[in-house]
Amino acid sequence: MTDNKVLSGIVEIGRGMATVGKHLFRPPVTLEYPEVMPELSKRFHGRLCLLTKSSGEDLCIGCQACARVCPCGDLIQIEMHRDDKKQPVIDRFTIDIGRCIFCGNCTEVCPVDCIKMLNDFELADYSREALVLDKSGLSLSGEESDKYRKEHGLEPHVE
Amino acid sequence: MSTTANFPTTSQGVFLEKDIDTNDMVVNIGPQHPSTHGVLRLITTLDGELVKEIEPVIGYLHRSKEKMAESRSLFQYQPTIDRVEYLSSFFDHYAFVAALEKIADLHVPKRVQYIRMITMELNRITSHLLWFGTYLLDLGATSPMFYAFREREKILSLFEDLTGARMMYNYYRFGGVVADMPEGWLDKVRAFLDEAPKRFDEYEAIVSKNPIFLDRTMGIGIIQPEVAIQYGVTGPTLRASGVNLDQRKANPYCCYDEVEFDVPLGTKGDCYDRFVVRMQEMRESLKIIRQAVDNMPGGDTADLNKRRESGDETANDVELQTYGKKINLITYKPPKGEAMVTVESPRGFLGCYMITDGTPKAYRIKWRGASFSNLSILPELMRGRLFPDLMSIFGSIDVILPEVDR
Amino acid sequence: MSSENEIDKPQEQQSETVTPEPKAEEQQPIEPKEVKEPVSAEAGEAPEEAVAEKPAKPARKAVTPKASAEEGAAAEPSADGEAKPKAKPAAAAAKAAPAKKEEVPPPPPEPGRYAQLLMANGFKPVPLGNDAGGIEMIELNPSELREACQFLRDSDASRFDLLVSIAGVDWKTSLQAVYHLYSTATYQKLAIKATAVDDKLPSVESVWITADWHERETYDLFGIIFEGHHKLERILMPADWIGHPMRKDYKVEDPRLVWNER
Amino acid sequence: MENIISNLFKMIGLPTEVAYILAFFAAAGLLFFVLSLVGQVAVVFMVLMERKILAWITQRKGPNRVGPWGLLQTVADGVKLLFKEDIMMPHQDKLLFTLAPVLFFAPTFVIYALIPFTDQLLGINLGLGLLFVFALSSLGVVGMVLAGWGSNNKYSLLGGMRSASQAISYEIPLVLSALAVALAAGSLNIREIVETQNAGGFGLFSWYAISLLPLTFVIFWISSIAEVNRIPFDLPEAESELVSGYNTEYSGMKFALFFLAEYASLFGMSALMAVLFFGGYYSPFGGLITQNLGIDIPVVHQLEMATWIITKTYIFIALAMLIRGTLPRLKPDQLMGFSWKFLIPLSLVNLFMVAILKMAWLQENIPTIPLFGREISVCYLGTYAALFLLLIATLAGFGSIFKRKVVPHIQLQQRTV
Repeated sequence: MTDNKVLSGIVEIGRGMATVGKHLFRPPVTLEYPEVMPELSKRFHGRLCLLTKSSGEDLCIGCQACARVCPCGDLIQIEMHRDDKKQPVIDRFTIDIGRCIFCGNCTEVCPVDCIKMLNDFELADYSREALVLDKSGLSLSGEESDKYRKEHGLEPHVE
Repeated sequence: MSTTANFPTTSQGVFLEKDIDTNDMVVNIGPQHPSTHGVLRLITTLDGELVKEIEPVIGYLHRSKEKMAESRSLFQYQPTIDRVEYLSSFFDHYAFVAALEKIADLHVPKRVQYIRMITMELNRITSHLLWFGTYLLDLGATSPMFYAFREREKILSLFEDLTGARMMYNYYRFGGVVADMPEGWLDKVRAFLDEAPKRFDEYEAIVSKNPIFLDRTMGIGIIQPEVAIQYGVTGPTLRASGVNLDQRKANPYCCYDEVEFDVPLGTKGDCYDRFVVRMQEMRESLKIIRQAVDNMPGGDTADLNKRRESGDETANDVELQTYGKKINLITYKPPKGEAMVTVESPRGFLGCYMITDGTPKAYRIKWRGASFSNLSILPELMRGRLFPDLMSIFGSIDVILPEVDR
Repeated sequence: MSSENEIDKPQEQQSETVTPEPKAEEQQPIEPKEVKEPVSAEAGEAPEEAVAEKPAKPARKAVTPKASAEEGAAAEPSADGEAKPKAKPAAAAAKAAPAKKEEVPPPPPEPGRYAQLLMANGFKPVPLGNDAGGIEMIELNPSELREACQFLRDSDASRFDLLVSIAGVDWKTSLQAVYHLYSTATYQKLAIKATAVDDKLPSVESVWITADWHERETYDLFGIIFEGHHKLERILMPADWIGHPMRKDYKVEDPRLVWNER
Repeated sequence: MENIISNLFKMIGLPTEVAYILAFFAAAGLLFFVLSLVGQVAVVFMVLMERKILAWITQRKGPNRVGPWGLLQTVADGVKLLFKEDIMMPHQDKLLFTLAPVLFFAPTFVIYALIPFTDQLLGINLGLGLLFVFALSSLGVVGMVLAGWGSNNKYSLLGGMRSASQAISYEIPLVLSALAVALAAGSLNIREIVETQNAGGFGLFSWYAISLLPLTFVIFWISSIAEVNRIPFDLPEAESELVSGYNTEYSGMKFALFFLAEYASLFGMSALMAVLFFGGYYSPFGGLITQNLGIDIPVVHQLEMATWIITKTYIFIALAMLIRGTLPRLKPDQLMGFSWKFLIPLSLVNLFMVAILKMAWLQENIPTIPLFGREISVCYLGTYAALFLLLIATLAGFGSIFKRKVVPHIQLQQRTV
């Protein structure tokens, strides 16, 4: 009787339905997203940001390294000049988040650990122009930068 | 339950003798269709419910990955290869990175190899889980997909902790990985290893002996081993036909020669064998991961860091190094050379053929997608089958379209 | 983009990050397209019958396999099929010449296992040493490609029953197809190279069915015409596409698709 | 009822004839209102219930945004469908394309009129009610075929043709098993069938699902799932093969009609199962609980009856939803084979056995033995036991016909290279 296809079929269908029915009593695993935010890891590849010095000044030295490793072409645009003390001054730093693929290449090559990724993933906006972030939109404040460095185990910035 | 006795069952395709002459109907399945798993177009000639001829038309997802390599430096190109086969992109990366490591003769630390092995096997499980869910969805069962995705999400969370991304990892580097495992990551992997077999049992309880499922898969889409090899079919699809070909055993790469595992083989080569082989492979992958986790050189990260901080010399033996930090990735110029690396991806031989000419760019990168060859056997299998068998057969050879079109 | 180039870059980076534009020319010592040097210049040193007979009429000049083989190194296995040797001594490639001269021409590689096997059975393979991964490479004359493949598939000593891939390579002077073979019986690998004559190669579809799609892809992207293929059509690109995109001289017409080099 | 109304009208002073005519229209209007309300509310609730159950068995939450616990989700969806553009392509057959949803929708809702929700709340009490129900339920297929043809779409055509062949195959076992019920009850009147089940006096044990061979019910159940095109028999709209089958081309309100009608027919079939096999509006303990308790208020009785039948119906609906979450879909050839090679012979055998059972019931002067507190005929028990053995043997016989090795031989090999 065990190899009877009809009977074993009935048993197996019953077993399958019991297994599925068991899940009726298990708690849901999904999150109600806008109210409950998912827990993201520290390494999460989210929106790009620029860390600053503790004093809030620009950390970026305008070396173009991030721009050059970006797989998306001219996504990162940096314009800089040097002041009279030969210190770099960033005139313009824009990132087109709408075209970013969040690969993390730029964060890896940054010699001063300036460009980093946040856990922010809610980037939708109403226009493409709004997704082009400039330096003020990208830069974190000094305290936020210190906090970020502390959380992610980076060396605290020293002048 | 009935059998398909009324209809030709050989894969060679024998047609019924018809009394009434009816017109054939040509149906364009796809490019957008629920069960083509991407954008594939199948020009199907139907006689009633009987498929007379089927012709795959590919290229709707062609993103010219090979052409992109000509304009980007190797490091710049690397994030984009995640998209070659996005369900198991660690394998893409491994093929790419290993080819370059061979050309440049870079030394890869053992700990890195073990991390790569764990991630690749986890990725194999995610890929097979997704296949399991969508295959059952193709056959009409809805809930197994959600169960499979539940476990897949757990692995993706592990990947997120490790790499920062859930699908497009960009984690391997020439001679290393981006960063060592975060603290406590291996414990999370162990927790998953303990839980996963129970879940796999549940999946099998739902489907693997269900009479409807058996009727739809057993004896359907039989691939003879010789035919499979002729068509270049590789991976679980080939092993289900009984060909003992697993590159992890045959040509061990990474550290696969240091772990013990079995290669599940099918006997008949029908859809059901392919199902069982994949389900078994997931369990074998768990076995590999467990061994790799237990024998991780240098131990867990926390220990490693602690030992390094305390000045322990042996901690340096582990030599976890990320070349990403050591060599200048921006202008890294590999020596001239060429290498072909094929890895055993969840779908078969995923190959990267790289020719470098001493510039930061590769002179030529050729991607060999396993699905590309696996898909080419579909017309052979579908000739003379029923229309709904298309979902059984097409699903069981586990084609993913981005890998076909690259 | 143009604004980017005007930015003055920081000093510390300037030294090692040369702009890729000039570098490309410097490092790819490949003979410019418009070189009109006939093949005969090369035929002297590497008389390969089938190739030398044909004057280079079509877009691509036929190039002898030997030429690349001789300079392709055994000690430096990677240098096999590089475009460099085609740098015709006198006429062109002036830039590339000085760099090349310093290199000692390495001895031709020893024939490997499968090259010997083929030689013993009356074929004329040109051994190219091993690639970086240790896979033996052989250059075969197109005229005997199909027979040699058939032999490699059927011979008990080789049994290369799985065609892994066909990779087209554009060496700017010639088109090459690289066949990667695999044996499901012995788990050995082999790479066969064949240089297209007049953009043409024989089809190996009769040897491996899977070559059907692979050859269509190579035809689609490189324009290598596989003679004897039952249906040589485009497979990845749209059917009405003009040109073969993977060729090095392919120009992208749409300005939106042009990659901005940094 | 009639007396009340006529008395009422006599009191007012109208002639009885006018009273009857007015009463007829009033009752018809009321009935229509109640039916459509019950139907719509039931369907709206069922859609939500289906989505919730499918969500719970997959460890999700289900719709929970519109209204409390997502109760208004279906209303929102319906409103969306109402306001959606009704797309019609020039190559479609306009008449058939428009007619199809109506033809599919109307009969399924008319079935509601034949379901006795209580012994009073019954739209039409037809003598041939059961026959009429099956006539209506098979009419819906015409709508599907027309939709498949009128859409001028190849997927739709395949879906429509599949639905036709499926309906032909599965109506036979459906009707044959219902015929067994009619044979046992000795009537085609649906209310009478319910009353007959209750008249047995054994409560649960006199329900036809148990007192008649349970096989009858199983055949009816399987066939009814096929009749309402639900997984595993949802071939006409198999979304992985035929995109959406016969309703691929439909949008807006026309699609909503198909959508509603599918759920309405599921409700109708489930209610029919409760009526034919599970004692309809009576409790599982024989009669009504309130009646047994001595509460003699008609309204309470009516409410209890409605509660019982609705509960039973929704249990079957929930089961159908659980099946939908579990089982894969059959192939057309398996579907046909299952019906023609398995179900139809089985239902014929079943009909024959029920006939024997009926004869055993009709025997008189047979010794009885006490069981469950009742006196049960030995003949009845003996026949029942014999038939059960016969059933097992039949199943085993069918099993050997379709026997195939289930356990695959997958060998695990350790490679030695």
